[in-house]
Amino acid sequence: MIVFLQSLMSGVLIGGVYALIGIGLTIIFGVMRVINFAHGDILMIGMYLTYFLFSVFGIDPFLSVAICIPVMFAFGALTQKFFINRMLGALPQNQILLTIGLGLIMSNTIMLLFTSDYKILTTSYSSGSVDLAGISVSQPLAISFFITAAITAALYWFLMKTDIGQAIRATAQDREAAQLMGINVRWTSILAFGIGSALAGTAGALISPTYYIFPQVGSAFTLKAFVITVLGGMGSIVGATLGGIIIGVTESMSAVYISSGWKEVVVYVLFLLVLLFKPSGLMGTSRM
Amino acid sequence: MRVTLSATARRGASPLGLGLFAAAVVVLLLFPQFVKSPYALHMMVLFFLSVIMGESWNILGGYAGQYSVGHSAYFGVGAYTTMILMTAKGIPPWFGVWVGVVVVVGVALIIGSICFRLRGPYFVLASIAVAEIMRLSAFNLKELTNGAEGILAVSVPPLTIGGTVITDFLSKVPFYYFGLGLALLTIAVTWVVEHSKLGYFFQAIREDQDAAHSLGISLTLYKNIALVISAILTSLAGSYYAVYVGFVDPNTVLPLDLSVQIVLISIIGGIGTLFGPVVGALVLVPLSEALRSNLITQAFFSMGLVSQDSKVGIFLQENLAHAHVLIYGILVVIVILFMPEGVLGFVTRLVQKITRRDA
Amino acid sequence: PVKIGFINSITGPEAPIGENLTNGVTMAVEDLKKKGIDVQLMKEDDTGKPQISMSAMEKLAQDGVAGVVGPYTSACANAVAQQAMKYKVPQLVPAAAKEDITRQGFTWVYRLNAPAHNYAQALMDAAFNLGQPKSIAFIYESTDFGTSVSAAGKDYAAKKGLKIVADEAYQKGSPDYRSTLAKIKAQNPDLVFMVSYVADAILLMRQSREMGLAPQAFLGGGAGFDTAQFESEKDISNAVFSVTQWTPDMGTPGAPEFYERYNKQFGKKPTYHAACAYQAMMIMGETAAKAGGDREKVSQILDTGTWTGIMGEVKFEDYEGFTNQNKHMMPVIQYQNGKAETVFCPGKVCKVKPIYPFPGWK
Amino acid sequence: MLKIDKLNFSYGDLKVLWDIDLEVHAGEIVTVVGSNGAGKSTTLKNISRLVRPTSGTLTFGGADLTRLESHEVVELGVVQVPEGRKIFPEMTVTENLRMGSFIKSARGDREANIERVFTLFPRLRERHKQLGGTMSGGEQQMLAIARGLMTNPKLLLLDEPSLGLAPLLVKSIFETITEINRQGVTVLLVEQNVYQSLRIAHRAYVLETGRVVLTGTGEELLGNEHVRKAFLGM
Amino acid sequence: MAILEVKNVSKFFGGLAANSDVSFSVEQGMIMGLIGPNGAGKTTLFNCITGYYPPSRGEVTFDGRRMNGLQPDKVCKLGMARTWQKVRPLAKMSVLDNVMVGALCRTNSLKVARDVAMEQVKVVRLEHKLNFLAGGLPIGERKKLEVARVLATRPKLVLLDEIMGGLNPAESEELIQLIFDIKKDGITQVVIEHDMKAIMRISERIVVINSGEKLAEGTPAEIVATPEVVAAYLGSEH
Ligand SMILES: Nc1ncnc2c1ncn2[C@@H]1O[C@H](COP(=O)(O)OP(=O)(O)OP(=O)(O)O)[C@@H](O)[C@H]1O
Ligand SMILES: Nc1ncnc2c1ncn2[C@@H]1O[C@H](COP(=O)(O)OP(=O)(O)OP(=O)(O)O)[C@@H](O)[C@H]1O
Ligand SMILES: [Mg+2]
Ligand SMILES: [Mg+2]
Repeated sequence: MIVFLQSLMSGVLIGGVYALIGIGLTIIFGVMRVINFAHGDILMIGMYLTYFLFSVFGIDPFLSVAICIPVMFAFGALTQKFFINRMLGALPQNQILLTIGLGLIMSNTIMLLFTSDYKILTTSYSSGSVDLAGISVSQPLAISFFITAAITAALYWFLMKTDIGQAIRATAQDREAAQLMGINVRWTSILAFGIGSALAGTAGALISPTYYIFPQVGSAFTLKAFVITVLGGMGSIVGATLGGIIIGVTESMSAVYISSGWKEVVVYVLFLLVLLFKPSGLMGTSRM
Repeated sequence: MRVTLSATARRGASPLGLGLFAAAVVVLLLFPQFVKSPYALHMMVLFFLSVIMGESWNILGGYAGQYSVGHSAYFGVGAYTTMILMTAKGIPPWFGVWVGVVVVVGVALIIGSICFRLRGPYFVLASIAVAEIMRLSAFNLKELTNGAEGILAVSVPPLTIGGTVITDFLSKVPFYYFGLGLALLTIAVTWVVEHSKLGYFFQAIREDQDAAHSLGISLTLYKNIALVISAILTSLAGSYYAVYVGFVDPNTVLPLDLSVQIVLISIIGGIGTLFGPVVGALVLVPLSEALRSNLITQAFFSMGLVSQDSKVGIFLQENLAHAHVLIYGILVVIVILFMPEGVLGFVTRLVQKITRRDA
Repeated sequence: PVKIGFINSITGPEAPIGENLTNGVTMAVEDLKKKGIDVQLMKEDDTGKPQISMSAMEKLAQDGVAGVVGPYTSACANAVAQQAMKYKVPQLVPAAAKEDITRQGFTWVYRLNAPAHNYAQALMDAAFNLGQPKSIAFIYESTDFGTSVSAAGKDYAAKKGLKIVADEAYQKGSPDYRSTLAKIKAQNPDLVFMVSYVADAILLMRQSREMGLAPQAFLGGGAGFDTAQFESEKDISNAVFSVTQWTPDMGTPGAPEFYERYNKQFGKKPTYHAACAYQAMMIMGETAAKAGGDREKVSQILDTGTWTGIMGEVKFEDYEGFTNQNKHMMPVIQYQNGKAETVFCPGKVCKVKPIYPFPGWK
Repeated sequence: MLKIDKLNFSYGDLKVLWDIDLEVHAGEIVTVVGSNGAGKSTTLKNISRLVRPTSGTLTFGGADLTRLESHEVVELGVVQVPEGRKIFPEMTVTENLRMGSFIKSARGDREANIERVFTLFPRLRERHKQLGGTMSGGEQQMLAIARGLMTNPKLLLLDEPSLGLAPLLVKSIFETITEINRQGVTVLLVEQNVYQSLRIAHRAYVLETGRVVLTGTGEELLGNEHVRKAFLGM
Repeated sequence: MAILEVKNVSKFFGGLAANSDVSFSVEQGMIMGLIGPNGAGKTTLFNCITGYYPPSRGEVTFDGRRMNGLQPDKVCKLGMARTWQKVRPLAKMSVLDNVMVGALCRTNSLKVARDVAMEQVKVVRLEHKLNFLAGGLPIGERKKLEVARVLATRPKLVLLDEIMGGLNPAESEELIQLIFDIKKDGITQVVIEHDMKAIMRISERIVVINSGEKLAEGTPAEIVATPEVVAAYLGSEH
């Protein structure tokens, strides 16, 4: 029983971080219809930024979220402005490839700057935990979980209730029509990619006290982000949140009840099953 | 940068193109007679491998418009089947390959039945997921695949017909001709597809599934045909790779990276065209080798631009070795941004422009 | 100058480890120069892919190198080994652990480091030396290294009558091992045997601490458990054992000096990969110089010679089915107060006494 | 108000507009008729800056349109209801309408405008929660026009607004156009319903294979022999 | 003999009945008009008949065969083809290739298909655009392309969904002639059109639907005389 509850708890907490990665991707996909293969690499840059701030200025990783959000927003916005905006309306396979190329550039530039060494960011609470009726709750993950929840709620409000949020959605659905409504689609795209990147970067910041950092770390998260967004329904924030937590729990449950080796297989099988029975993902119809 | 639709369409290769192709084939057939360097032959083998992979993906991705980013699955199945049969059962690869083909057809049909219910980006991601399942399973199914430790082939049994040894696979030349043969086979298959009903149906599916469906095209049937053709050819590439390298493990024959590589060849060259993937391979294989082996710096040295011991020389030597993937990435981005129709499309357009100006 | 090839994972997923080898080789080239041996190093990146490492080897063979050091990964080292045979180029493998590499009768292929099965044996012998463990749990990454080391461990455990209560292979790079550890904790094993690269090693121990997993001993199968980063994680490394190919205090000539110099030059402590690569390049450089760059002669010298250096005495022998394998004995270390102390040195008595059993988490 | 001077345009290598001259004065309804592929929609796309002309000048109330982005043109008050509706498929009817009043100058009147278009097209009120993409062809056309009206346009560009509408609605669409024109909105109308559109037009242009071949008042063109033969099939 | 029979077909989207209990039959060789206000459910009915939507209730028989559950490609093979209200050209294929795709439904030979396609392209008068990419055609020509493509599948019955939308009266006239030509070949047609003049001229019978239900059926003359139809659809002018 303890083992069950323990793995449920770990699954939910790590799922929170996954959700944040997924939401970032879902917004980028939602607006640009671009499958962003560089998403994990953006997350990686967020990690290095956090690491840099921590090791040079001693800024706590959770506080550095406040710096990470604007910096990564700017990074994403610039990437969008200089590269992806030139590609809008191009063939989908070209967009995929462009993001792959950008991802290569990001990870290899970081490698040149920071070498390919693993970086470990150790804080006083990196392996801190709270005992909750025999279940240990990781302190840093619990904090991340709450930050994630807050960001998600704010974003949901922004996209559903504000005009700009709606304009972002409109751009996603028909660029030309959006232009005809007086929406500056270049700007909304920049905004969307910026937000998506800020979220990925934030996820990187949140995960760095408990994880490790190296230039190629992104690819694993890119895949995970894909699974999460599709599972939840592309373009759906609620879906991505749900998707993240489901993946987190599935992973930890199958590690316990099947085996660590198969846990990711279970995740992918689950993913395919959901797609087969509900091709638009869990929250595919409820938009955003 | 919208693709303009104003151009009039042209079908089939021009006589000039066909002439060039025939000449290239003749040169390639004679190549090993003149070039003995194993390094050069090795590069040719990698080139053929890329052509085979690119052409086979092109049938599904380029013609039928199903952007699979999970082709490593078929590559891996071919590679593993051949290797397992060769090492565990002593079955020589030229039989194993066909078993691989049978297995891969089965696998492709299963994958098809799952993924083809999905469209667009969902299909892309499902194809990735399936390939990842295969890769992770290869880690876990230790009895069959030997898990992460992989399968090592100590030697390739010689190819004999009726007792006479045709080749013993000790040099690279037999591999060269096998590669060339397979590459020509994939090009031929693509040509046949392009010039048959299949080609029309595939393209119709690519352009608009619903419209195609209403014109009497069974989506399931024809998508699966495209997939099966593509998967078979990809598995041949996998078998070829496995026999050539003599080693397979999940991360070398089933990674996402490989799937991406396969897609890259077609797109860089020019998707949905007969020779696009050939051009893609022609660009990518030498380029990545030149970057990897730091040919640029070496060229600087030999031209006397920079001295080898100078600060700049040392800097270049040190850093370019680390930066080659970065440069590769930058080049990919440049190609995509400035040649959205691939190198082949770009060149064709350029040639058109020049000839028009002359006329 | 003599031309020597060096194939390594400079980019790609193995690059973090590859970098240590590059550093070791850089130092070796400097030291060779001091000895009056001018090495023209031909550095080739294999990006961790066998077919690319083959490209590198083709190029080196064509460029007329006297010998090749590398590649780092087992898959690449093995692909290259076949070519070394074909082209008769001496290949000295510095740090790849896959047993097969030197078990195929490849007379042109030499290996400096001890292969996979030695890791498990050295480590478990240490545990038996110190207590009477009854059960053991294995948790390892599913890589060639992880599986082969723990497979040897499982064989040895069976031989010694240890009960295997868990056998968990994981895909490296997962951020969360808590549930696996919770499962292991529920089994209450006496020994926990882990094989991971650096980052996962730290993660596993951090999360073990979180979960309160406390066996009689944590046994780390080299790699990640023998790194400066792990060492610096004082809170979680304490009393953890690890096996390694090399330590600065294992009593080999020049080891402490190497440690100091490397530390100064690269701003971090050397791993055994660095030491292995250094030693391999030293051997290859000296041999190639002596042989005047002639491959045949290089191979002859490697067959018969002995070298003594930071890796102890090196000799390439044929034994137990191995060909040209250095019978390297591996030391066992234990982290005590944030410092890696050698607690079992092959053939010697060590200064520092091991802590056993695991004193529990603070 | 709108002045197009020597506009030339090509899609890639295919030239489709040749020296188009066209003027719309404040308060007018101007109709452009022309056979299939004459370049009517392309002209409107040029005005809305969805495509860039090869040469020529376009000005609106003194502002040089060629210097502006699409959305800036809308902010000036030049709003297009495009051919093929282009509604937002995954937004509800109401959300689609809200997007119509995205620009600052229209936001204040949002609620009033929604009420107005709901009265104009009661079907939209009935279906205000339905997703745009699932509406029928004609319903989408209504939504597109309604959304255009939400913008408080000064100059409304309508590209075949009666396309796919049932006869009753076609009639009321033309009435609506006249009505909003009377309320002060200038209209540039592209129509295949030549008879109706010429009847309500103050002035009209005839486009053939990318060139203006005829211009005059609506009445004049209705009586023109060529127009009657080529477009009215009489 | 009725070639197409629609019996009590209903289609629900959530709570909305896009079609409810619609029945009618079409005789071999005739032209049947299908009219009704926007959103009445005409296109939905086409979708139900051709297999795009499974009808929620009711059944469709074509040529004596029950069509329920058949996929659109089967339906086409059996000889029933439809055009799309929102045209769907195969954008990056030439006009000729577009039509050839249709022709390949009945033959495996490219040569035969090309001949059939050429013939149909001429029928709709697109021969001057033969090698143009379909994606660049203006709306009217796209509609013609739809028709040519459908005819190339050698159907017994075609369902034409607003092929005259976006055409001026003179151009519509061409298509009207085309429809008469098609009739001459013995092909049955069901035509949705909002252009009343056209529909009155071409249809032998007309079915009117309104809010998903069949409102009336009869000859054009009967239909214009039905007060409900006038009220719901035509307006007093007609
Ligand atoms: N995206 C495009 N790419 C290439 N050519 C195009 C494109 N759009 C339109 N054309 C061409 O431009 C010409 C003018 O088209 P346009 O759509 O402006 O005509 P139109 O007068 O609006 O016709 P319709 O009455 O059918 O709407 C046509 O010959 C068409 O083939
Ligand atoms: N997928 C769907 N989900 C929900 N409602 C739908 C869907 N498809 C159609 N409808 C609704 O069903 C009704 C019938 O639509 P249909 O497209 O059949 O109309 P139509 O008669 O073809 O109209 P028009 O003449 O405007 O094309 C419409 O009110 C439409 O909004
Ligand atoms: Mg138009
Ligand atoms: Mg309709």
